[in-house]
Amino acid sequence: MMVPLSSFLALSAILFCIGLFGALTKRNFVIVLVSIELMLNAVNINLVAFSKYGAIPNITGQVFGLFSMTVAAAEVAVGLATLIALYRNRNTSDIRDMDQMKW
Amino acid sequence: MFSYWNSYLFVVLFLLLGIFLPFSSIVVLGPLIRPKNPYKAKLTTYESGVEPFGEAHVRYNVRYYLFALLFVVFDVEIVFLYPWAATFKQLGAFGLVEMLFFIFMLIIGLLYAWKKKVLEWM
Amino acid sequence: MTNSLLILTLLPLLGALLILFVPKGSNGAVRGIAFLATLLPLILALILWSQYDTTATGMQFTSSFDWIHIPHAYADQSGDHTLTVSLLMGVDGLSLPIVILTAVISFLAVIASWKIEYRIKSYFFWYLLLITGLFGVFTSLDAFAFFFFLELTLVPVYFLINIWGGERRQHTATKFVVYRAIASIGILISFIGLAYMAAIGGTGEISTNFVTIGTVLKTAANVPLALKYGLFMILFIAVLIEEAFFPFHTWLPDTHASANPALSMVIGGVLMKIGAYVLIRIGVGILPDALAHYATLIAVLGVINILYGALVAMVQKDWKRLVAFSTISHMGIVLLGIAAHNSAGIQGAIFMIVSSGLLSGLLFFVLGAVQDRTQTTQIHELGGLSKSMPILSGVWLAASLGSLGLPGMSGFISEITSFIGGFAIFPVLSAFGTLGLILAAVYLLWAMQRTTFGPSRGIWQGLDDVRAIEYIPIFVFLACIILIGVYPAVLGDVVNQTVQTFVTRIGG
Amino acid sequence: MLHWQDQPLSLSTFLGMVIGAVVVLGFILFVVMYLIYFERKVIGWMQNRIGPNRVGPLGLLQSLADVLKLLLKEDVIPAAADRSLFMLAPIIAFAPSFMVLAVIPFSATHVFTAGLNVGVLYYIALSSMTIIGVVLGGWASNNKYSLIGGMRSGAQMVSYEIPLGMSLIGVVLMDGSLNLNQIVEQQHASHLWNIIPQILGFCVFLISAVAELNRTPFDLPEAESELVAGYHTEYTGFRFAFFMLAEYVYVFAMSALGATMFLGGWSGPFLPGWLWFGIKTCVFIFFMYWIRATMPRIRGDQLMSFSWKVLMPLAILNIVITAIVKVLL
Amino acid sequence: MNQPAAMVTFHEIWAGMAPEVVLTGFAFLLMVLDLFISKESRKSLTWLAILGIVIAIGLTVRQFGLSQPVVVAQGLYYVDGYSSIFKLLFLVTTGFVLLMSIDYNKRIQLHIGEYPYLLLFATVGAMVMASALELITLYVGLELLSITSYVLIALRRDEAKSSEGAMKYLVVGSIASAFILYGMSFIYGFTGTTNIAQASSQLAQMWDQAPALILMSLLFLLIGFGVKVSLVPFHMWAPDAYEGAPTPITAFLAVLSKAAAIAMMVRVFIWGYSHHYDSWYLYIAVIVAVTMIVGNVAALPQRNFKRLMAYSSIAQAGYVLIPLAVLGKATQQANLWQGLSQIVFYLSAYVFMTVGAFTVHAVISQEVGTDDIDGYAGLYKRSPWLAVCMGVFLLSMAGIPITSGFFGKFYIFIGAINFGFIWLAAILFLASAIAFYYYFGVLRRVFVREPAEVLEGKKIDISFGANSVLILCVLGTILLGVYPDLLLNVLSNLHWFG
Repeated sequence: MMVPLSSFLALSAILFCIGLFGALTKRNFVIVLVSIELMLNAVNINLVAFSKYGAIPNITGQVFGLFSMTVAAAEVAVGLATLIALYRNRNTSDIRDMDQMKW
Repeated sequence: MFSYWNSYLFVVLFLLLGIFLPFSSIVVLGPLIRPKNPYKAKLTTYESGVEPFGEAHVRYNVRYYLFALLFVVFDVEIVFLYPWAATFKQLGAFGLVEMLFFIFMLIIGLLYAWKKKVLEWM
Repeated sequence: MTNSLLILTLLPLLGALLILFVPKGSNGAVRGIAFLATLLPLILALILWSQYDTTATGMQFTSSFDWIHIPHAYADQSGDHTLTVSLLMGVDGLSLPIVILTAVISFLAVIASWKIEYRIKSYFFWYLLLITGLFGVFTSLDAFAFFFFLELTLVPVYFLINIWGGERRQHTATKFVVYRAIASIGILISFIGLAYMAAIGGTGEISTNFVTIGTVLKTAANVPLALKYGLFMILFIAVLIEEAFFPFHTWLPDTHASANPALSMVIGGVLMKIGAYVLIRIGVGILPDALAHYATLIAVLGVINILYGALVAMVQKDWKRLVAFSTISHMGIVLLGIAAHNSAGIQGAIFMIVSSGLLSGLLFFVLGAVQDRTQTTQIHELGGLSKSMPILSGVWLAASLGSLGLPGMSGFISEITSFIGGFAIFPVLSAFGTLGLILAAVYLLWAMQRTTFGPSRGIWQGLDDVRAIEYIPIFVFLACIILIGVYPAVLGDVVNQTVQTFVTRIGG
Repeated sequence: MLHWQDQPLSLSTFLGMVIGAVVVLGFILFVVMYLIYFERKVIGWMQNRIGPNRVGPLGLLQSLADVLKLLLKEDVIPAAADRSLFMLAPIIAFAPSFMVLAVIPFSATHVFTAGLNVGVLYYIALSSMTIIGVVLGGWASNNKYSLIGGMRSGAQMVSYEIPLGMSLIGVVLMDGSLNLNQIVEQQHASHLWNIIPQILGFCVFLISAVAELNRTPFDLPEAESELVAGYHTEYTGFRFAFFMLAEYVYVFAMSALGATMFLGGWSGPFLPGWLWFGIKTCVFIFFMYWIRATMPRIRGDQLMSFSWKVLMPLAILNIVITAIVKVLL
Repeated sequence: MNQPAAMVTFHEIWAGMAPEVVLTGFAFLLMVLDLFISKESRKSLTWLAILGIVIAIGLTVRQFGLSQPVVVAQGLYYVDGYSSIFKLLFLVTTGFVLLMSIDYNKRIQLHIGEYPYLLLFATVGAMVMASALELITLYVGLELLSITSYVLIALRRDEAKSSEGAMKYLVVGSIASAFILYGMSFIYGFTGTTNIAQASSQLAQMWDQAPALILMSLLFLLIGFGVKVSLVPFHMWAPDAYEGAPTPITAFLAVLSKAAAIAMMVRVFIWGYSHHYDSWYLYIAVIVAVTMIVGNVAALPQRNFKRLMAYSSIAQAGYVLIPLAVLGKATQQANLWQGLSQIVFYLSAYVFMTVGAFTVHAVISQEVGTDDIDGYAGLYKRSPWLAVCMGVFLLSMAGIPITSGFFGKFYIFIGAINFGFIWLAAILFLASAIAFYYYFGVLRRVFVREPAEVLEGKKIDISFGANSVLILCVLGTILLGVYPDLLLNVLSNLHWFG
């Protein structure tokens, strides 16, 4: 019952790419945040997979994953708070409307 | 060692069953035995007997967001407390002091939300 | 006398700082400070001249301060070297005449700007800063210090043009800065290259000291020639820009057209001579083999400049632009002299630098005086000025004659020496070059004829002639020009020994 | 075959697992039916009524009849609803509620239990996922009542999740493990149920659990009188049934968790483990019925601030005290 | 399999992390105080924060002379000369930002309670970034800085631009974090450790077996760091974030978060990957070259001072990272010290000139009510002192002698030449030449133009805080320019990596 490391890495890479794609192309801000979250979780898969099947398996990867989860949560919290502030000023969460500043 | 894999396999079975049951009964079994007669009036949104008006996705109170934010922050802190609690015996007094610092910061966070009147529900 | 060059350089800076503390409104004090801050260096420079040992070779009046220690500047197998940049100053037969020229012109330009009222404090602040930079450039023997002072001249000129200039001043100021900035990139690159060449050719120590680099490269055989050629080419292009040589000359006429007369004196008289100075100091003094390699190219460019400057000057409508192009033509002669890299050529080049500085200084002074009275320097608007201001017109004529190389004036001796040097190496090219002298006579005399003589225009009646204070510059300029013209040894003695050193360096 | 826990994986062990899982599923469906029946009965008795008594003897088949009725009802999806999310929401709500049962140690033999090392974390994590189903259901209905009901449920569940999770940390500290089996075994070995040293944590747990389940007195999200029915206003037929099912599975699961964490799970004298476990779970369940029958609904602002301002500090206090005592002892 | 948890003692923590501990303590103190004191007395919180900074500076200086690096928790945290000098830069910057905001906050209603302690937290994050060897610690430090920055940018809640800038930075910054994490996860996976110092040798071995994988991890890190340092083509957030933020925070972003990201980037790349320097330095060199050119060219059409400075600071980041690229051809240990000296020297110059320029801007933009560079018209007439300050700072950025910017560029320049990177050196100067154009554009407004009629004769009052920042910055800019030995001596005696 062994799943090879490479499949975890592939899964993580796919998730990362999906997340990146979403973060760069989606218009709704909340979806962008979700996409970013997806990228970070892809990394977590990587970390946990390495922690079990890496060159030198040890627990550090899982600890790392825990930290990255926490930090991601904080990031999303700030993101949502900013979104609320923005929504109050602008009445939109569409990223295309954020064009007050252009050069 | 076997127990480790078996346990997770068991969990996966639960997941499959958990999805299978509603899926089979709603999507597969349901249409065979229940009537289906939709018409326009039936499909209108329920609004206590009057015609629905306005946008249903109303702007709800911003407090919901605030509580969601608070939840995210504090729930994640709990994630750190669990491993600490599980290995508390090995960590000893140093672990205690470290975690007291952590909890102290948690309390400051709570105090902050309290003082800034985030915890009041209007 | 040890620190006199440093004092000379820092005196204007001191003046500039003092001006900052003068209370608003006391214009007299500001003028006084500026006067003293340029007069004292002039006196000091003259003392140095009298003390200069014309028989000795090498640098004189040297002084040195360790300034910056750059750790690990150069580390390889031979070790970890700290680069020490020092404020090394000294003069030889090449730089002393130019330092004196700078002192003279800067002093006279203060007098020329006596009547400036608008934001006088700032004006003299920037002006004195500029003079410090110029003194620093000609006295520094350290590449870093040289570059430091070179860059220091950039900002003051920008503001002097931009605030006190004439038409299209913003455009001109920006153009000036951009051209000079690009030129300084080239100079910096070549300097750093020189510093590392010193390391390659010598003991592994890098050095920014011109003298050390020169000594090392003289004997070093292991410096690749291609490197020398490449560096020289970069330096040469930078010099072309710096000195407003064709095809990089366009900033100069614009600058003169926009700048106020006093600034024009400094730019035309001193600032644009930096390029020629660098070319002699580095090209002839340190990289003679590269210079020899490119001599033909340089000579061709020199002749092109002589002819181009003269031809374009012929079609100018504005006296200022005319003088600017005539200066370009003069500097072409300098280039030809340098390209010849023989005793006469280099001596002629140095003479030409000084002479052209004095002549264009005087011309711009006169133009300033005229503009002050008539509000224009357009040739076709002027006319018959000799009626209303005979003395000024006379001086003007004298300056023009000097400029076209009338015997007895400094222009003649300079040109003739340069061309003697040129004919020895590039007879055909030099022959073409002499055409420029004829053209110079044509455009200068023609322009003079149209402005000073001919029918007098009514509006120019009643303009006053030379004012009391204007006699000082006129007298000084003419005295210098004629002194060099009739007794060239006064300059030649100083220059001679250094030129001999250069020539032996080339030969050896 | 049924003891698949420590066997190498083979077809027979796998079959054992499948059987175990299906048994749990059948069991829980049966339990839920009678949870509903007893709720009505118990509250009926408490309020001096009879409760359901028509279908079958003593009305025992009443719930079955209700289920059949729901199965035969037409499945209406409002035209304005977000179709796919509307259909997905009940599944999202139900699946985790069933999944949490995987780690509950029903008896000492662990036939039906996955011995996850992170059991407590697993439970907490999975149970939060139901919130998503609830909020989604409210949102997808495109109905004002549903939306507000869904949001309220979300806010409430989210708020009480924190003290709930924190109250369990005390137990984890006591037993030094996140594995529910080991937690029970520890209690069994030390002959001390966690409810005694962890009485503060237990109180917090109990209150949060009731609130987490959206039950009276914390049933604001479904307040019929204010919000029609909350997030499931627009749901009919079996989709509605699965929301209900999820709710009652949670009632059972939460009670089972409480029994495991605080009351020693299957451990107890004389009687077999599964019976002890059943009794303890029933005590919890009965407590909830009891509260429902006696307590009035509290106000919205009280609801929220109670969680953050009272339960949360108490839970933190409990952790600190437990940790300090653990070190000192 | 499970190594025992690294035990740390409190003594060790205090010995290594005293400044961070003190700052964190002050931050929490401020946080609690802010909740309980009245609105009027909140101004004193800023002073308290400055006190904290001063104490932390003292503690950092105490660590300075150590020839042996202090290692906390078996390499988790590493206090050496390199980190100390960067920490000093961060602390000085934060001190300046706090000083200049005292008055700024009075006029523009920021939530000044949060303001000082968020700044302190961000500074702690930056300090951690300079010192951490452990990828997890590094990441936490990075995010501490980033997340507080997002909040600080969005602090003007009623200003749509403010939230918008924060939002953009947040999205791009979070993506960058994900990239950094992804790269880090590979380092961990290949080596089984999250300590860069320990990972390095294993990475070196791995490189020979699977160069593509290691290079990939490096490139992921490069992209992530590129965003944080705002290198082209990852710079798009910077102008918006700079414009949206309150001016002191713009200064903070432009200086501190950039310097911190550079500190982290240089340490990670040199410690983790220097064994195969020659296979990746070109990536850095190209990015740096593009950054210098694009940054300066994009600055040309800007009319908004903050955007102009944003692009200019993008270009400056390019200059600063030249040593990192050219070290690829280094042969000696001393070359490395030189490269680091160059980076630190330029950053020090950058601190003074950029913070100074933003201080002037903070004063002017409040006076004029706009960020447009036309607000500077005739500044010389209105306030010669401010005009001279601005002149010094801008000239320094343009790299004119007697200012620190000149020597900083020169120093980097000789480094590039030293290793034969003539093309990079040429681009450096070409880019500076382009930059002249827009710096002089502002200078022309300051010195040449006439002030707008409404403003003519109106006195500009400069608060005590802003004035002291200006004096210090002008002094710093000129002293480092005229006598760079002041700093060079310190740098040459520094035990960089212990």
